[in-house]
Amino acid sequence: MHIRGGLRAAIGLSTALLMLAACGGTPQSSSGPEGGDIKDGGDLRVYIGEPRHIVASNAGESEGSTVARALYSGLIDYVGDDYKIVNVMADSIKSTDNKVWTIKLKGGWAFHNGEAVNSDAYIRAWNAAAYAPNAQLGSHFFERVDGYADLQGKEPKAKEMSGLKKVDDTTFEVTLRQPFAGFPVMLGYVAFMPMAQACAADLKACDEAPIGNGPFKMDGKWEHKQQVKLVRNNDYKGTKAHLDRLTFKIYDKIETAYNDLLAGNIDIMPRRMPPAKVPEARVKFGDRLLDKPSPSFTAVAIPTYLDPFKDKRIRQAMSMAIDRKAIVDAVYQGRYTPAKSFSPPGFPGGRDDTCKYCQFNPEKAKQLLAEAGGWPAGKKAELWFNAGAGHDVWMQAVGDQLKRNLGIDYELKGQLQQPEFLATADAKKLTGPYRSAWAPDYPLNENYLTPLFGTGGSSNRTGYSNPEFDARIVRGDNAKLLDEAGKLYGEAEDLLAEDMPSIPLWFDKASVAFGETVTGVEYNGVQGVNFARVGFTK
Amino acid sequence: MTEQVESVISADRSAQAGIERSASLWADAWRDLRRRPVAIASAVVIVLVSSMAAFPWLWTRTDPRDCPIQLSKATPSAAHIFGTNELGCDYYAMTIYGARASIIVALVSTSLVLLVGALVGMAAGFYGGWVDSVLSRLADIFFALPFLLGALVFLSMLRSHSVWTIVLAFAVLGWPPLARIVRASVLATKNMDYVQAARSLGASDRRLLFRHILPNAAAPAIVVATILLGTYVASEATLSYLGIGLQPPEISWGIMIAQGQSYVTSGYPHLLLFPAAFLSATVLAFILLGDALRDALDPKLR
Amino acid sequence: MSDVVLEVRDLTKHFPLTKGIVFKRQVGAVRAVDGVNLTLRRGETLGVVGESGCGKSTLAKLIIGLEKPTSGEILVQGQNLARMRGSALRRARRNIQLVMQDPYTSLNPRMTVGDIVGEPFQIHPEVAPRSDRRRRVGELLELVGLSPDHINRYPHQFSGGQRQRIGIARALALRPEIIVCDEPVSALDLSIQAQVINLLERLQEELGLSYIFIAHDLSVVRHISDRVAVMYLGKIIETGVDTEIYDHPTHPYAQALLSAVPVPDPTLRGLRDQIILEGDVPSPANPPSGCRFRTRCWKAREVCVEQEPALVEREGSAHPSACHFAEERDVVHATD
Amino acid sequence: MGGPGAGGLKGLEVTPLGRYLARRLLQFVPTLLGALFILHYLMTVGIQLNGDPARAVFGDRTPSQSQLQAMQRVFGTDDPCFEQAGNPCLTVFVHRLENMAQGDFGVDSRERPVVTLIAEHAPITARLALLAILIELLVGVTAGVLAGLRGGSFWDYVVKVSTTMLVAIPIFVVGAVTQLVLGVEFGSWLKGVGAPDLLTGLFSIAYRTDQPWASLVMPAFVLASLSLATTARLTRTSLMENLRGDYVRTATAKGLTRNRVVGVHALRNSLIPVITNLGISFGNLLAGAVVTEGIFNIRGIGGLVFGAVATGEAATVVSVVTILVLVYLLCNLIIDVLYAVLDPRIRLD
Repeated sequence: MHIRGGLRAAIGLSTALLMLAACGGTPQSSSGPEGGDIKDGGDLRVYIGEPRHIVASNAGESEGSTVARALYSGLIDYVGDDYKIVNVMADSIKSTDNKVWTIKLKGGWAFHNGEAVNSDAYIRAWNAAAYAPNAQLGSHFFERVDGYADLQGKEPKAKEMSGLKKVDDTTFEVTLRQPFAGFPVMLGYVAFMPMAQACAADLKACDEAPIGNGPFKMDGKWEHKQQVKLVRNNDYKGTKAHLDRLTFKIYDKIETAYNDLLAGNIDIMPRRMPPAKVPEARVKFGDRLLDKPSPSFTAVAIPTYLDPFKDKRIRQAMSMAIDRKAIVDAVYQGRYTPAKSFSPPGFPGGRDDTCKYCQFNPEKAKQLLAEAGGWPAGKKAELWFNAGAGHDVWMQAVGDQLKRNLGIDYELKGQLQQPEFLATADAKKLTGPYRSAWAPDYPLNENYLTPLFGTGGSSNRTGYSNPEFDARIVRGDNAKLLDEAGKLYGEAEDLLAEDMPSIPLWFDKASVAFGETVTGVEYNGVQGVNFARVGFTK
Repeated sequence: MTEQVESVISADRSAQAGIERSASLWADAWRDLRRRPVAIASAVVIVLVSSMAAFPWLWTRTDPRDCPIQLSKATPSAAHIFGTNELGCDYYAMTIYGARASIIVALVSTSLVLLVGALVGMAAGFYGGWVDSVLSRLADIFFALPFLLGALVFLSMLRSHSVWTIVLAFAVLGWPPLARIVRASVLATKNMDYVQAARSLGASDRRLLFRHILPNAAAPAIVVATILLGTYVASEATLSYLGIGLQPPEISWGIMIAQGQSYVTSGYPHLLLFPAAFLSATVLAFILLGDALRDALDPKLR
Repeated sequence: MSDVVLEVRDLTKHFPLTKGIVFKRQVGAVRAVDGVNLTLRRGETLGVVGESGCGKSTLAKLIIGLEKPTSGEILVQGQNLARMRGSALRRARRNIQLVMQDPYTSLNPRMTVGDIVGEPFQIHPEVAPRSDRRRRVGELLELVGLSPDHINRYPHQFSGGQRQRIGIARALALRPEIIVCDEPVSALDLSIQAQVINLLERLQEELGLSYIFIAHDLSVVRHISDRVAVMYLGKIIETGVDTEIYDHPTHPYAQALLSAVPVPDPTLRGLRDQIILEGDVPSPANPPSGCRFRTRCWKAREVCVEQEPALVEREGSAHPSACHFAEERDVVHATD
Repeated sequence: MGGPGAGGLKGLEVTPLGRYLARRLLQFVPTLLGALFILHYLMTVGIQLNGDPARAVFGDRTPSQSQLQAMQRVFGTDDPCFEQAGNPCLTVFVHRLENMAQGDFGVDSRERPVVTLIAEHAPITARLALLAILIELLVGVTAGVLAGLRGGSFWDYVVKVSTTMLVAIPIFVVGAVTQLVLGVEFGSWLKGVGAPDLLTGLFSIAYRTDQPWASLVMPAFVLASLSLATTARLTRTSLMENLRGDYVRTATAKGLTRNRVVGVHALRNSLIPVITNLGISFGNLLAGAVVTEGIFNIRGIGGLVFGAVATGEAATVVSVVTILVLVYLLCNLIIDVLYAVLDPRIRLD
């Protein structure tokens, strides 16, 4: 439907072939589904918050990557609600052992300044991103690449990762430390975008006016806290944009932006809406408000190393005592999707019913609690979250549920500011269940599993460690096919569903609202709105 | 016997005299205030709100933290006369319990500001010299820090934000204007002949300060303090709105307004209207009372 | 000498002059009182006259202990007030009290008359037992001619003259021997002035008080004083009993000063020669060398520049006069 | 220099005004140093108690040691003293002072120089504050005159209650309601009927770069609403006092019309305290704009500091707030000097 001509990616290892090559040029076909209605030209004014950075290697958060994705084109794109992988700059991405990957580029692409986008442009970009002194947010994406460690520390041993090797102008080789089936899936992330020489020479200047290779290019510099102005890149090799101009209007408060959308001063809010305004907006915008599933995930993680929580039945009981739908209805106007799994449904490898203890069943919950010997008398469950970010409301709702349905009295511990909260969590010093949120780096269920629950996982703060889980992850890493990998990772997820080191609560929903004359808006949770396909009606 | 009786009587009379004495200007002011309907209405509002703060159970038997989530955002009805909030908590009970934070913040901060301001102002004005220089420069620093920004920086330093940390922030930032007023009054008063007269009698510094200087310097400070009470109630709400004030599960009008305002156009105006009405009435009452007090204490305007 | 209640010896008060923006350094001093000697006997009134700015008020403040002298002694019954501190000073103060100039500002508007007059007892609780104070206040009010019923009234409910009486009652509370009156009537209407002066005289007789009466109004001073001292630029330049000074002034400044007194007897008007002084009063921060008056004196010679004249009896003067060329000159023909 | 004090005491090489200015400017030094230190200390303790802001950049993802270190260098929190609660980090402070003395105010977490940030943000806030002051003068004084001409009248009451109401409602509610009613509803309607740009600018929801003045008018009204009451009240009181003054009676007796008496004589004198108060509030307006700037999306100083506090950018907070303190001190100095120049009865000391 959305992607005519786009290829379903079956990234096979044994075949060592991305069959995308066969369909080279397809992405160029510029007519979208409503292609006939879209007029060429116009200036689309888009709401964003002030990005931290917009140069791709550093555009790690939602606002920055929204801009970066309009400025850059990477090796692949994730298309549609099921995140199908489509080659953009890549001609092929192959490996025989999941460890050494050979990437072939399409020739003839250029940066906005005219530099050719070749193997060097990618190797340069990835080394610059990984190099610790550059402090780029995209750095950790390269952890799996051989030699990454040499680029770390205050005075790194090397400036280039040994795992990157240029074969020729359009071919380079990536060697990973360990086999990882999901590597090609990562490549669509902004951190993997190419970098022009002129940009590498002065990363800071480049952040003010990135030299990209995408469908839009900078018009002047980033006007901080006001706007980022882009114009169509007429020399673009991929699908050319309909719009003449793309202006990101920067707002401090999303409420103001919403008011400006109502008044017609901006054309689209591409990701978020003020939560309280959504019911109202549904009426006002009708089908111009897209409610799209987002893979952002909220859970109450449990310190499994602490006493009453060591017993998994307690964890299971708590999970069953929470009426997720009631909370979502009350706090999020029914928008979010109550979670029944640990990785988002619709994600490669994700399913929507893995978590049997995620059902609201107070009777069963009480029974499980009783089996576990009950809740220690007089003890209050301390619920932790970072201060000043609005988490208090839903946390209180969760606490109320525990109190009503299990008789566990609770205390909200929301006084730590985010840095201290995260540091305390990192140090495993939180004294009770805590807010845990996760947004994916790449569309694969593995991204929700290894970092959070793997033994020694980079963000594993629950203390959960299960050798069987780790083993199943490794099995996935070595899978022959990506689909197969997703399934194997799913088997690891099944262990979580029994052990419940974390209580999944809900998956976010993105709200995309746009004005009456705007058309061609497509959204997915990883890529956001693809502005190259957006335009105004004729 | 007779002598004893007489001395008892005279002691009694002097006690009466004492009451009359302290009433002097205040008695006049009180007589004046009683004739002002606005002042009376303000005082009534303040008494009512204070009783909510001190004895919320007099006003409601509902626990504001007992929140059936199925009742989320109910509009006002017989069962919940102010409706419920998003978690289904009874909004009337919350509004009543919310008075406490506002009143404590206002009263305690103002008392502290008054105390610190008066002490610093008196010391600076009375002793002059380097004491004055040091205290005045110190006051300059805090005076020059814009109030809201100062509170922002100060509160961001603290690990947690409770009623007491907000009180502390307000007190730390709020005293300089008071100190200035008191200092100016003390400077104007300390060279008055009657102070010199008392000094020549051998009166101690303490006596001079508290018996002669302070009573004559207190009126402007007290008027300003009354207005501060109102300002602090409103500031607490603004801090909550900015996300650096009180935090739930604490209940305060500020939090309720800050959370409720986003629902105004979504069909739940009651979430803003009730706490805002209570807060505004309280602020208004404090300011109008301070205004009336100023008029009553200022003989020029009589 | 046993009847001397107060003796002032070489009393000086210098106010430092400073310069500099950050670090103040002393660049000089205003010599407000510069070597004053006085004696006051029991039951006597010593008038101190002089132009404004001559140091009269500073002298009063020094005597009463409101200012610390730079040097010199203030001996009250042989004790040096200038050296005393703390409770000893407080006790010594009981003996020497002040009546101020402006009855409108010298009474705390927030205190009742009873509290104002009774305050000395609170500061010196040993003087009167608590139970007795109210009665004593009543007596004091009666003594100055006010009704004891007014004890609960506030100052603003009284007239100027009545207020000054309250001030006097306050000064009398501790039964002092000495009262320093600093321009006590200059703020009052003429008719009231007489009442207050008469009250002061009556009290002096009844209570055996000694007054130091500071005023710029020479006729008032003459009326009440037994002896008079004339001040100029921080120094006493002539002193003696009132008739000596008023009728036979020997210092040119005293002569000039007295020549300006309005003459009450119309027949005598025009008979006197009024001396008009030329020039301004020199700055007390930088007084002239030798005789301080020489810059404005018509008799000034070389010696006046070089040598400061002492305050002694001289050939031309039967009483102490600080002029090298002291001699009588009849400036005021009026007799009392 | 010159001024009113010129030709004062002989023998002093500096005029009294010059001396006065020198003394006041020198007094700035301890005040500014004190403010610098207090701000530095607050930020330091904040980091020590609340955690390293560099950590927050990575969100829920736990950064590696070297990633964190790299970010700490950007934030300037790489000194070990930030891990010891209570340590005032004096070396960091001294270093900061040294840099400041050389005009280097540090960088924010994007490594943009704070000086640039200030240059970007200050003009807008200055415009906003200026407009707010104009509005305060225009509306506040008018209201005050209306009230003061007949104390106790209906208008007096209306002015008092309406201005006090504005204070009693939290500013964020005033701002949001204004934006909704005037910006969204009325502004959209204006646009619908094709009103000229200037008019839509006046009622725009957010700050517009193409209407740098007009689009600040509405926010300035909101900002001014807080102090309208004070201005109106001051004008009223001081006008009432002046109307009772002898010179007004004389002027009336001379047969001048009431308008002239009020307009020329009484009002002019009544405005002195009002203007003084405006001067004092200018500094506060500059920064009190946190809320207003947020609501109307104005890229100003208030928002800059708020954002910097939220992300823990010590260099930005310390520098910008200290500059605000300096602006406040200067405003007061100017007011004091003007005061003395305008009113010969007042002496500078």
